[in-house]
Amino acid sequence: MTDSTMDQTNAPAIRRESPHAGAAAAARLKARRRSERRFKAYGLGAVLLAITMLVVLLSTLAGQGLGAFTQTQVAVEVNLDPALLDPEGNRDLRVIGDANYTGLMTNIVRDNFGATQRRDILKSLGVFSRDARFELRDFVLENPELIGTTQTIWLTASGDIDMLDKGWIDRDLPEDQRRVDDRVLGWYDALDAKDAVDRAFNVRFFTGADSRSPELAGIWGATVGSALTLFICFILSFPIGVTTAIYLEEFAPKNRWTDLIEVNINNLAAVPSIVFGLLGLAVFIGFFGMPRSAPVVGGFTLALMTLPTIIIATRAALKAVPPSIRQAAQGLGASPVQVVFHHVLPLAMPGVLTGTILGMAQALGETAPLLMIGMVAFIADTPGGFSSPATVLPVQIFLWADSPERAFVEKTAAAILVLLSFLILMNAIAIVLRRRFERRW
Amino acid sequence: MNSSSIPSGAVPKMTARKLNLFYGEKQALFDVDLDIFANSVTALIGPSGCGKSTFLRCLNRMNDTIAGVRIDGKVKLETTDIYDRSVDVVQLRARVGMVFQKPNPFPKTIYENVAYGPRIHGLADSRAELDDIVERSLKRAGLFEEVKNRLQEGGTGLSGGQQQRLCIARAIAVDPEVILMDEPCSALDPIATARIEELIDELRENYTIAIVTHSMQQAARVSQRTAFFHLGQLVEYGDTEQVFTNPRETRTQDYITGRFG
Amino acid sequence: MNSSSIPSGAVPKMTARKLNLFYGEKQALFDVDLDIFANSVTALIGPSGCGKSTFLRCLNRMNDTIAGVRIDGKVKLETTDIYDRSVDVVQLRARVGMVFQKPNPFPKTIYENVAYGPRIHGLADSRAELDDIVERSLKRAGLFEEVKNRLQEGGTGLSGGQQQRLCIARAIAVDPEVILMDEPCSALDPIATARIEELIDELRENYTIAIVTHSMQQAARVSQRTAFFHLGQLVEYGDTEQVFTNPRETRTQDYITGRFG
Amino acid sequence: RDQIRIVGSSTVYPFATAVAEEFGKTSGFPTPVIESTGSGGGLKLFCAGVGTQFPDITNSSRRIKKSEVEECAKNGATEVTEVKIGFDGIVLANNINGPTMDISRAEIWQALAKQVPVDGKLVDNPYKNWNEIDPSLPNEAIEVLGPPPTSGTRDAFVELVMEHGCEEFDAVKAIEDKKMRGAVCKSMREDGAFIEAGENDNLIVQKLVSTPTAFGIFGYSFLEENGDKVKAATVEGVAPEYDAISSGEYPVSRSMYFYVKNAHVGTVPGIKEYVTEFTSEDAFSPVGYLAQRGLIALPDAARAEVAKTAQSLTPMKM
Amino acid sequence: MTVSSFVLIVLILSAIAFFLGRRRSMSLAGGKMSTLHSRPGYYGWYVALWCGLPAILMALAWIVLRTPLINGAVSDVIPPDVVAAGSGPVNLFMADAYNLATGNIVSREPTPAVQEAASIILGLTRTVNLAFAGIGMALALAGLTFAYRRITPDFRSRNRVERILRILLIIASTLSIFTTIGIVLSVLFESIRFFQRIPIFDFLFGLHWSPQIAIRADQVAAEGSFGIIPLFAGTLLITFIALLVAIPIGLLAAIYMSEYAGRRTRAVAKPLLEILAGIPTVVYGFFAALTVAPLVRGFGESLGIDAASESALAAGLVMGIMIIPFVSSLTDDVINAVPQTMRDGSLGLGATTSETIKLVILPAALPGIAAACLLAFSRAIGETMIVVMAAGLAANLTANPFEAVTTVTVQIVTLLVGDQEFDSAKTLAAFALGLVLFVMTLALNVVALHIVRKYRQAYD
Ligand SMILES: Nc1ncnc2c1ncn2[C@@H]1O[C@H](COP(=O)(O)OP(=O)(O)OP(=O)(O)O)[C@@H](O)[C@H]1O
Ligand SMILES: Nc1ncnc2c1ncn2[C@@H]1O[C@H](COP(=O)(O)OP(=O)(O)OP(=O)(O)O)[C@@H](O)[C@H]1O
Ligand SMILES: [Mg+2]
Ligand SMILES: [Mg+2]
Ligand SMILES: O=P([O-])([O-])[O-]
Repeated sequence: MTDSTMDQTNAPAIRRESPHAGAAAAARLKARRRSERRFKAYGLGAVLLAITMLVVLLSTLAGQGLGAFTQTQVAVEVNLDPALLDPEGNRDLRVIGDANYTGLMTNIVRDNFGATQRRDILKSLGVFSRDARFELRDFVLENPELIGTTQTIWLTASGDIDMLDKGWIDRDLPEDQRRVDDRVLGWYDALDAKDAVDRAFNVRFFTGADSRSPELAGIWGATVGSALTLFICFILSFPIGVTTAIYLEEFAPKNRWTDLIEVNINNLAAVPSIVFGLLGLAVFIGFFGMPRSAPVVGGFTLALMTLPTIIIATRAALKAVPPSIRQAAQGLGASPVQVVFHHVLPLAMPGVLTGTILGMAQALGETAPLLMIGMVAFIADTPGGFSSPATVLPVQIFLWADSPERAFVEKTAAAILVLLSFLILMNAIAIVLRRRFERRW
Repeated sequence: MNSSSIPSGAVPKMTARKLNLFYGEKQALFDVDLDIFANSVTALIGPSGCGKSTFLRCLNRMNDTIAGVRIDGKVKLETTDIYDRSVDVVQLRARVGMVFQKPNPFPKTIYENVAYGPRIHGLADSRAELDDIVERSLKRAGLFEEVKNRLQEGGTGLSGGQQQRLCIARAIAVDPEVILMDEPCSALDPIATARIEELIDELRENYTIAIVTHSMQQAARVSQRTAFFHLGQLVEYGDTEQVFTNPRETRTQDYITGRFG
Repeated sequence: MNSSSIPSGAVPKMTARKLNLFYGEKQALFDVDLDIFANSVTALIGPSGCGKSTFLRCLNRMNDTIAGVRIDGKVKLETTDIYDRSVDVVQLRARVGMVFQKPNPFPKTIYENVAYGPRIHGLADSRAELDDIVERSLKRAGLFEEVKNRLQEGGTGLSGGQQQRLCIARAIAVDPEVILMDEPCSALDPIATARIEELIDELRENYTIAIVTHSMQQAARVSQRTAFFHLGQLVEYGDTEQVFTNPRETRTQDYITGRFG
Repeated sequence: RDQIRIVGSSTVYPFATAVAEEFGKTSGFPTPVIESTGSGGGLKLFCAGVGTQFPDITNSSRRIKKSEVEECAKNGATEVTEVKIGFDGIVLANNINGPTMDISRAEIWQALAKQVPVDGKLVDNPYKNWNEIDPSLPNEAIEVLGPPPTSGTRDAFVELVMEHGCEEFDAVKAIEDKKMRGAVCKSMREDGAFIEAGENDNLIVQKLVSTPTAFGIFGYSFLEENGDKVKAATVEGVAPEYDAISSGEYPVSRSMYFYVKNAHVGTVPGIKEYVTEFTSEDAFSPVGYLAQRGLIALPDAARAEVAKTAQSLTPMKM
Repeated sequence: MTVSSFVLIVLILSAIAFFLGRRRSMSLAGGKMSTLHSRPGYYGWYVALWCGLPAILMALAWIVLRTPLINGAVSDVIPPDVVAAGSGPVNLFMADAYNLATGNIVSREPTPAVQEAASIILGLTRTVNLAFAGIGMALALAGLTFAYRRITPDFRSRNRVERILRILLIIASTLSIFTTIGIVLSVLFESIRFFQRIPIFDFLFGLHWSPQIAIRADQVAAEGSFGIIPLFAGTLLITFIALLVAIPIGLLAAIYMSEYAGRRTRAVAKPLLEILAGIPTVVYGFFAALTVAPLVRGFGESLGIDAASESALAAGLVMGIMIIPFVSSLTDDVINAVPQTMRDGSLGLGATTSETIKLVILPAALPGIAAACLLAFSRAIGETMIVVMAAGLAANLTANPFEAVTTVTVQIVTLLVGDQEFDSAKTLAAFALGLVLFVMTLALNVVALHIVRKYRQAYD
């Protein structure tokens, strides 16, 4: 293409100019190399950008949510008054259990904070969690021999104190703009001064179920609910999705009918998830009489929603398997079913698993359809089975995010972190499997 | 085609009658009538693109798998019309095995490649028996020595010729009655070619073989009957001797005498 | 190898020195020293699996694309070490073209398959020029007549031999300085083979050619120099005449005289 | 089924759940399951029939409608007890650093209505800044984040503020056609000055933090909880404070209710006890735990009355 | 016996049947498996399927028929005055009878008729259950014996099993059809009711969406306030922005991961990106509303554009991030499945990696990529929370991404979960919106299918 003759010096035999050697070629090559670098940089940029987004989101969440893994506690002196706890003095655990611990709490705030007026008592009780009385009860039931003595006991602090201790409440604000007024602040400071305020790992958060009190609220109930729901969702959507895809891609005659099914499935993916909720309500609860708020129904409904994702991904993966591999197997007398299950499906497995990962991730994060079938609910007990009332992690997050109490902000973020850990755990198997199935040919 | 050239007494294992094949609009085979005789080797020769592979693939219905293919006419395996609706293509392909023109090993280990057929057809009752079949097949295809230490490595990591022999081993491991080979030696060196030709000769005693080849010498060496295709038509078919020494058609003559492969 | 056999006056276009190649643990080439001379055809022969393709792929760094390949030694194109970090493999591969052992047409039309190279290298300034390059390349590969009416159909719908010629056309359309051909005629009938051999002969005037072949006759017919590989080693390398008539090594002798392909 | 099932309003949800939790912890009955479905959705489920597959109680941030009572009766739920639990104040608030505002309902209507009278004629709302309505109002662009038309809060806001506010204008009163007048009173402007935000009040608070010039409409409990971030405008001179709302002095507040299906009492264990807990002084009085959650208690006399009818499960009449 | 314990027993029986069938075929073969037509496992499956399937079908019939059967029997004892009063009271009567029978809540003092009905129900339930269980068990055993006795060495059990399997596959794939029918049915009737009130023409071509006026029955439902054009415009705008983010980033990320990055990088990056799909949308909503929207507003103002604090751009951008993995992961898989020979062919001609990708690999992987993009598109259409929180609920008819818009899905959700009466035009509108959205996406999918078909390039 050009007339440069510079590298001809030691190659006299070459009579013809190569189009790849001249200056123009070099310029073109330079441009191509530049575009190559640019393209690669775009690719890297895309990956980094997406990961940056993830990191930003995660670090914001971590910044907000890690605090929820600890909980403020307050140490108070308790006079385990026998008159209140065990009036008859025979250490009958039933009597002790039924004693007036609210009264004991009142004694505590009187002794520790000097609160005597009814309003003051109420205010100062607000330093503690509403469950403090049960903590007292449990303490006494465990150590009945201590009745009559004065003990220092660590009690869970209320959400407000927790927020104050973690620095989420600005103490420099004027009193009327603060959640915690000067009196409570004074009590807190006094306690703090004698090292009676401490933060401990928040076991309740990981073992408890929902509560209206942020300091008591836990994520375990919703986690179990999610696990049960997704289990049902998976055992339905995975086999049905994969077999549907296999049928359509490998066996079905290619005609209008299968075109219709194909378009249909693609279209189902675009149906707003709440509509699946309507369907679930009508079919599973209305027609089949399954219970409301139950993981079975949630699982069934989410399975319908997840199916299109799995089917579409599986079909794409099946399509990508080269025909030569199918022919090789057919030529050996493998039946179509054997061709698919022995050769094509294993090669398509990465795509199948990707579809499953995406579909399950979507199912794990979904709230809207669950509203229709009663899973957006306050459920204070950890679900015991597939048909006991349950809620799921995203619903819990949704509900907490909508709560007025400030302390729920960090619980919400922490719950999201738990959900993401759940997601990673759930996907881990699929991801490992996918790597093992990946091969080039 | 001249049907009088069928040796008396010989039984046709497979017969094609008035076979027409279309890839969409394009016709690739025109009224092909051809008998493949049992216990003999039939060579299909002809210029590139004349329809040899297409014809071969008709014999075990591998063309079914290509979209847009339409077939007219009859093909029989012994007495059954293989395009009949009642025929089980799976069984047909187990009886009529195929080695493809482009080697296509499975992305599995070498061992699994060969063991696959016997496994699905239940030809081995034990692992030892299966090992035995694999080893024997690889040996017959002349590949065993080269790969005996790497049976558990991938079949796609073999050289071109090795892949080709692997595919031959894979096909014979199934023990089919008819073996269709589409240029089985194209990627092989003379020694490996000799090994495969020996194999073909050996197989002929019990099996029926059809082979596509571009080498006239090979056709002459291994086949008893030769079919010459041109532009989708079967131009001449007869005893190999006769076709090579005394072709009836000038087109055959021209093709063969232009030889130097 | 005997480097004294290099013809005086001829300039090596490509040189390999102490080339070792490993597929993971497995060594496939052992200390190969070989010069490929400009304006001549070098034939690489040897039994299947001996490393011919591997060596050929080293010459334009196509082995880079295989995971787990490790290369030791030097390969030079004229004076530049092609494994040097500063070398642009893209330019290298444009200058050193390749036809693969297994035909691998793109899933595009026949036209697009051939036009692909010229397009990316900007060899045509206009559509007409591109048409011209495509037509000329197809003609030189002896495929044009067969496909001239279906240039806009898919390249994967061709017969095996047609695909092989398509890949040859695709490679020469780029106008490389060195052309590496891995068994370019394996799927071709004698006539098409003759056409390709003619092409090789014709190309030799301006280009440098290395060809892998299993046909001794072909090697003898088209090449000026022949290299015999065995088990990853270059056993003998010299003028084709000499190698075929008077081989230095007994292994070469044995391989060549076992010939009948 | 051994636990109570409750559905209904998202506004009542925080209070009902607090009661449910206390009830579950102290009574020995299982903790009720409470769904947040919205008042309308809750009533729909509640009135669908009698039997374990239907809820026992529904919460509502408005009174049950006649049509809903009829639907209930049609499906067998003839006896329903109504329990009024307190008030919910609706506040108009902005960033704590933003301007302080005292505004009347008429002015709010002028700021937010789709059409307002100017010189006696109804025209598309021309006001861009608050102080164009009244010079005493801040010189800031009107930007109000409010609930969507599908929510109960919006319903209440329209009824308590908009409908009330518009009546002060002669041009509106002059409209003969009741429907037309209703439309004029209730239509919110759509030119971007009024922004329909979602039902998440926390989000509105957050948005006020990031946009100091904007105002937001939300429930009292969120104001109380976020006193360090937002402050409320006084409406007709009254600040939305506990006592003012409780006494009815603060004009923008609504009542909250729950409804009990009497047919279920005695079969589903604990309904009566739950109602008793809810209407105990410990819970819904001004010093009860619900007040701490932001509930504005009924006046003492009303509470006693409610507790009595509720605990005796006297069916409502309508 | 309950249905579930019945199913369990049948499953156990089938497992036994499997072993029986397999054993019989093996003993018939006498140690020489090649004399069998099919592998022994197929004989096992054959017997197991014959044993299990009829019984399972029976269980299905049981579930479906049980109630109608019992209801039919009870209908005789419903007092005529109840029947005369219409379907409501009849339902109530039946509900009471059932509740009484199961010891449940009853809406009133049970009348003798209800008591009688309850006793019928009690008795019948037992008989019906027994009958079904008995017949089912008999079927299972009969199937087992039948299949077992059919086994001969040349019995084509593989073909039989595969045929059954194929039928099962077909059934699985028709499930999507049933889901579709279910969805259409669940929105159709309410939609029809809606269209009886609001003319369909106004709905489809109205330029104004403002259901606020029609808040209650006693209020005016001003016509023209149910025009869906702004909703669809908003949907398209936001979806377009989201895809504008997700498709380039997703595609490029997939390309980078499969063609440039090392195996290790890829193994980390891909699952990381997939986390993006699992973050609950509330989180994205907060992120969009509190972080991105102010940025967008600031950016708009710096451009001199009057940007709203809620904008299509903020919602679209964040939604785009959410759906990146739908594009990236699926595309990565299909690109990875393109045979290496394709790459070699291109690289061997001196193409750069990027040229190879753009000219050879992407076209070859097109069907998969299209599927991935369609999935992303679908996901964007269906998303609610981000839009509610960041783009608002105001139905503006605008193409300006700095303005607030709303989407069809958002309106469906807010209308459905809002505080509505049962059959207000607003609630019904949600169903009509669902229906129209369904039809529209269907049309889009048909178009997409044809485009993909046209450009598909099959490799081999
Ligand atoms: N990707 C690979 N991974 C591992 N081993 C390989 C790979 N490719 C080739 N080999 C091995 O390297 C050796 C040389 O292979 P090569 O393809 O170079 O042989 P060849 O001389 O071209 O043979 P043929 O004539 O059969 O094509 C063979 O033993 C082969 O099995
Ligand atoms: N899938 C296909 N679609 C369309 N045309 C095809 C297809 N396969 C083959 N053909 C055409 O049919 C004709 C016969 O092809 P076939 O593969 O049978 O040739 P062949 O005789 O095997 O040639 P070769 O020796 O080159 O392999 C050729 O013209 C070819 O281009
Ligand atoms: Mg062929
Ligand atoms: Mg090779
Ligand atoms: O949920 P609400 O009905 O109270 O808005």
